[in-house]
Amino acid sequence: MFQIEPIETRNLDEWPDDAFRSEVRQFLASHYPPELRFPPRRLHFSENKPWYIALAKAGWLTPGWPRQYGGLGLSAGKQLILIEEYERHGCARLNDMGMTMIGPLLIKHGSIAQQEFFLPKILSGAHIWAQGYSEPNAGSDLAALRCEAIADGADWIITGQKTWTTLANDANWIFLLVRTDKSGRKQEGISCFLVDMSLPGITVRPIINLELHDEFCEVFFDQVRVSDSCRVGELNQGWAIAKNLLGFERIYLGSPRQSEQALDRLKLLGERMNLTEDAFFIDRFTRLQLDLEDLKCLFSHFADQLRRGETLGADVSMLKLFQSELYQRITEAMMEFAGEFAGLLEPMGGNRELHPGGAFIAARPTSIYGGTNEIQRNILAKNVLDMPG
Amino acid sequence: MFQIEPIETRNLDEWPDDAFRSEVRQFLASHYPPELRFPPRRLHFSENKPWYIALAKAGWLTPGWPRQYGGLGLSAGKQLILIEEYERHGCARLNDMGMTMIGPLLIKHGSIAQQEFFLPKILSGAHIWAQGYSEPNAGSDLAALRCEAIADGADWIITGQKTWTTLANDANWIFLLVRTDKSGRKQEGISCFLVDMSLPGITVRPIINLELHDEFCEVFFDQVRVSDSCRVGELNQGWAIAKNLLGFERIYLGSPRQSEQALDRLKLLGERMNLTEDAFFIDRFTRLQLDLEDLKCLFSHFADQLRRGETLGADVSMLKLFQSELYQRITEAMMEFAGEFAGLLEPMGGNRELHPGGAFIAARPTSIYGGTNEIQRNILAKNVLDMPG
Amino acid sequence: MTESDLRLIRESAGGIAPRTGDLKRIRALRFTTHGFDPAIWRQICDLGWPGLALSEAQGGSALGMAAFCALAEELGAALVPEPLISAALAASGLPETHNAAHLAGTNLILPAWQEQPDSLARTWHCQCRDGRLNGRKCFVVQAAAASSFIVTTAQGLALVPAAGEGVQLSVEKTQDGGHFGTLDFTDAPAEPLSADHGLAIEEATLATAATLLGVADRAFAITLDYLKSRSQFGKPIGSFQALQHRMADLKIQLELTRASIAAAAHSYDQGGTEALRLAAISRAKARASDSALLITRQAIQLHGGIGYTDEADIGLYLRKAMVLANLYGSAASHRARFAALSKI
Amino acid sequence: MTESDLRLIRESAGGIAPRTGDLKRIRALRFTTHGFDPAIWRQICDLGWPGLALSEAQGGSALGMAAFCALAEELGAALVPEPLISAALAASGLPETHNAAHLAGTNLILPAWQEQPDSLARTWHCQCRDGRLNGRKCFVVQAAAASSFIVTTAQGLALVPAAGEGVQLSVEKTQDGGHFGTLDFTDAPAEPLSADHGLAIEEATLATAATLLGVADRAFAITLDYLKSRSQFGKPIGSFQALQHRMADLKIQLELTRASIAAAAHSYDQGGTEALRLAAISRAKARASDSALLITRQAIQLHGGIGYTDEADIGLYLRKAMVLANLYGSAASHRARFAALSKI
Repeated sequence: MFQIEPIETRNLDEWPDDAFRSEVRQFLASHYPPELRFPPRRLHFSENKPWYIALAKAGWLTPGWPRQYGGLGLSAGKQLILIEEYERHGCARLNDMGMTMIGPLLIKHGSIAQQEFFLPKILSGAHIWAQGYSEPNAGSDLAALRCEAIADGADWIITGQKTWTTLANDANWIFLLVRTDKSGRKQEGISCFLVDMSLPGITVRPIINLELHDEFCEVFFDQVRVSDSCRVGELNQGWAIAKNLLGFERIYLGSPRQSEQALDRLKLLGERMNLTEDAFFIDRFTRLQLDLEDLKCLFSHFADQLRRGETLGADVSMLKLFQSELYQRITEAMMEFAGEFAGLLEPMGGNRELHPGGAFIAARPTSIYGGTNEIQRNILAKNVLDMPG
Repeated sequence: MFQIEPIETRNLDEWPDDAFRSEVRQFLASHYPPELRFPPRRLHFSENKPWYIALAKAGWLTPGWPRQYGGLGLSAGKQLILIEEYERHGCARLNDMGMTMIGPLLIKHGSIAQQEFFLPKILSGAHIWAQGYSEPNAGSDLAALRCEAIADGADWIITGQKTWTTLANDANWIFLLVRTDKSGRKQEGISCFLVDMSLPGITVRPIINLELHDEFCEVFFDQVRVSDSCRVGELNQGWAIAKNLLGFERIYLGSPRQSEQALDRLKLLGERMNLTEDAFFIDRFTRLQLDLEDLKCLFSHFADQLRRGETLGADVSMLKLFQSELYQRITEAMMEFAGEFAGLLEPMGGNRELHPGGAFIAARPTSIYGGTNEIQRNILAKNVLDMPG
Repeated sequence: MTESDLRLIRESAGGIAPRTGDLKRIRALRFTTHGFDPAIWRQICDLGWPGLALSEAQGGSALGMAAFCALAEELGAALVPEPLISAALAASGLPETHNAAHLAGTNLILPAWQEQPDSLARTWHCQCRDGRLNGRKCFVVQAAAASSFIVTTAQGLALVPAAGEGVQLSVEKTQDGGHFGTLDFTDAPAEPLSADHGLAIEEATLATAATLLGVADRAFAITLDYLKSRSQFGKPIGSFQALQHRMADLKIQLELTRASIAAAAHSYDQGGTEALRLAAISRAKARASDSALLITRQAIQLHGGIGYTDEADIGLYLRKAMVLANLYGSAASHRARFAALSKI
Repeated sequence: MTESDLRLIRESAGGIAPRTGDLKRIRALRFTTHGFDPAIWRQICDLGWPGLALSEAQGGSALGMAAFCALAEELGAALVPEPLISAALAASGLPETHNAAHLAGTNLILPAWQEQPDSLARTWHCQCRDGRLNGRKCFVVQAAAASSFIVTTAQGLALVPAAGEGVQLSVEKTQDGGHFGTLDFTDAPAEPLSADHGLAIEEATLATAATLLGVADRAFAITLDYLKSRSQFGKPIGSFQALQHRMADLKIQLELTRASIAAAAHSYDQGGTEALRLAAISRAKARASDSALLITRQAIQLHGGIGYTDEADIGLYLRKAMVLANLYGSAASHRARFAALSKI
């Protein structure tokens, strides 16, 4: 069996929680670049590289990977502590597709050769991955995807388009879901490919989003030739692999962090607008605060399940639903209380924490990505409440 | 052509609006029984009979009927004034099925013999009508009704059950939708019958509602024999007749009256609870007040259409939707501000206008009757917004 | 309390408070003089429930609020009208001598503490001097059933027999079939007590939140069943997406309520500052009041016409929520207290 | 104004403010120095729009607020960035001599009246004594394009050239591609004017509400089209009931807004007490601000991912609503004013 020697020689998973937490804090204090704390938007690799490399050097880039693959081998409980501390410190989200999705996928479904080739390059930061799922006509309905790979001898020729590919402009490899068989049901005949983005025929076009930022891209494939060794998992069985990729991420999407930070900023805004003694502002603020506190209670409930080693059920969707809409409601309150400042393109007086319009816009996609909230409610109704049809 | 001499010899429809309004006010001042003003619930015929008879004697019972059938022949605009003044005065709603639905139906679809027999008895108050539409398994989905009439020579034998029959315990005649043919689509094979409630085989069972009041009934038909002369309209074409019965009522269902009265009572409650200087109460009250004011603007918009003689479109559903939910929200605010009084079964200190729990319960069915608000939203989406499927 | 301890408590509640089954017993007791069944009350006492969270020194079993809330939730789900929370509150202020009969169910003592509607003030205008009680108490739940009242006064607690001279009781029916009593004391002979309620009014508040959770939880379950079984337009109405999404939202409120109460009970049992404990209780009660009213009134809407009949059980849940929502403080007053406590 | 007069005004707006069609012109002007096209502005002036509601004595055509609101709504629907409302407000305080060039579009005078964020106070701290202006004005829409400013001061209106000494302008970009100016006056030479704005700030408020209505109306229409054309799971997403019901609710808000503004404009044109007119305007602006933000943000959600791109036009409507919602007073401040006025 293929193995990678972990850089972090200590088995941190065996440490007591408090000691581990304090170790993480020290690590952040000494390694995290202060200028990157609480970034206003998703950073590009060129911006967060110092942090990426620091983690890679310490062997901390892949906390969830087993130690035999060079990870920290942390349990869910320990990973939660890590996330809490990262969030508290205001750490930028990395170009983390390789760490959180591609690595675990290769560990589970990849060939030894694929593991040998790819895993070390994720650990070193040499490969930055993107994930090619969505297409213009396959958004919520991923099974409708049309980007296809046609066999040509031992190779495949890929043609089609992906969209909403996060930070594809930073990536040098992309994980692709493509159609390899058009005869069956929509969910069938999909396969997974690992594709070098420097191959001829690939074009990346950044999409400017509502924040006027190029976080997403369209990626076009015009007869891109890849070898069959770039295919991962069983042929035509890609749907099952892709569907199960989002494991730990499902609780992460419901983390109270965004709402908590936004509420802090609503408070700052209230102070700036001289509303701290205003009964209506206080009531509004308190309601949102109580929503946040109760969300934290519910989050803990699911985190406890993880800590006990249980698998999370579909009901974890509740966190994502409530968190994203709470976050949005907090920013809507900002808009209501910010007066004319609500319309400004840039932060008020250059203070990044006072940017009601920016926060309002930044909160919009949280109810769209990771499965729209409409889809999440369908899931709750069908998979949790067992409602018919 | 069959005619009835109107008791009201003046052609009130030709009067100027102001003069008409003042005439209505004088009529109410001198004819309306003061003890019946602003009743807390729907009254039985035994209770509202004095008012019923006063109207009948004046020839004012059927404002919308043409003058040749004994009505006042009022235009939509004049009828609106009448309703406004009735509402302002707090007039009880009568057992009005005969006046508002059965009469107009007979005028349009009835035979001369049916008109001769029934119309004068509605005008005199001798016949009190009920309307048998809903069944236990045909609520929102009226076309699913199963109560059936089987031909037996020149007669029909009716068997089945109706429910939610308003004040059937007061009525001596009932208008029935029954199935006369089971072979076609659900909407087909339905016919209309006029049935004497004293016939053998008919049982009325009052339903106690959440207000602990017997406003609705179940009506059971066990092989009730009626003559074919009691059938109205074309055989098997009853659906089309029934569907179009609700004309003027559609704007009436959206009248701001309920919300207006409830808001007045919320104000009284605020005074009783010493909240009139409470910033949060004021904000909450003001939001509801603005909703009411805007509803009135929208109501006027539709009323103007009626006054101009235009037919109302399906978009009039908006009034019913918003009004019923506003009314409910006002009573929900009452519950929030009433402290422990919210749980009382009877009014606070015997003051009928201070009864938050009663108002809260009374507001519940407004989003259910006359087509649930879910159905209304379907109608808006499909018939007004032309949305697919 | 571990999860399995709590499960045992819930299961033990099933004998008197079955989660499913008909509500004939509940209906039969509505609007009767006492509003509950004394025989069932004695059974409840035999099970030791009123003293579940009470200290052992006072004759209780000191199992804590997590346990008491689990029990209150079950009783809420079954709409049990017997006065568990009131009796537990009364017991907190009684010396062990008095508690013996009270906790055995032979002598029901009810707490009369409240003087103003929707007030979280814990200061009292009632006076007890020289063994004579004067003043007025209101919103005394199931007051007509009490043999004595334990009354909060400016001088501490006092015990007064319900049938004693100078004690006048008037009752008003409540939507759930019970009643509130208003007590007027005029030089009523009373026995001063040396103990006080401590934080027991807070405990009753949290247990009321748990009761509301039970009410909401069961109303939600009944509605979900109805949506799966009722057909219109040729399919179960639970297959309509608008209703599915509404149920999803109600489910979230339900689970937020559950998590909020569990966290408040846990932190209460763990100790911590009074401000933290009270803030958590206010948070839980505000959520429970709002979500129980929301869920029960949506339950009526989702039932359609049948939901508006007194025959349908769902209406009993709405009525219970109407009575409990503002008892021990409305959502608004608890939000205000939370805000005040969070400022410190 | 009859319905058909209003229809004519709306149709005439179509030349410059087409309801449909691409928004290339709008996009090209975003974040430019002036934020709008001076040539188009002159065309607008040629059509007499800035003076539409202005009295004839001041060079306007006195068609009233119903007409001006109909126009503002159309311009809102087309996201027209030219400063119609500001210019009309300025004109209200200018003598006819100055208005000639201003209304002709050769000399753009913009109003600088506001001193505090989100304030409906109509008293001013700026001072104009002996022809010298001192003080600060903020949130001056499209300020960089002005040749002069008409400034509210404690002593009445004053006219000051934008390039004059003692006038300092700083600008901040707004989400819609325009900008707000902050003006600092230090002994700036200024010409005192004898007229005042009268109720023109109120008229501008109502016209802003109408603009928001146009924004919301068009955003709704674009979204409805999208829901009918976009397919997922093998059917148009507009066939999903949850989305249908949401659109139904948005439609109601839209029509409430329309009715509220129409009623406010009608009653304004009919006269009546100032309190009644101001209350109606506050009511309309509160509704328009809330519903435009609601509808545009729901429009983004209903568009899904594509709605979050800058390429999609729907985002331009969100940004416009963000800027206009709190201009001339937020919903909250207008609700507060309505409450204060209704008390009287």
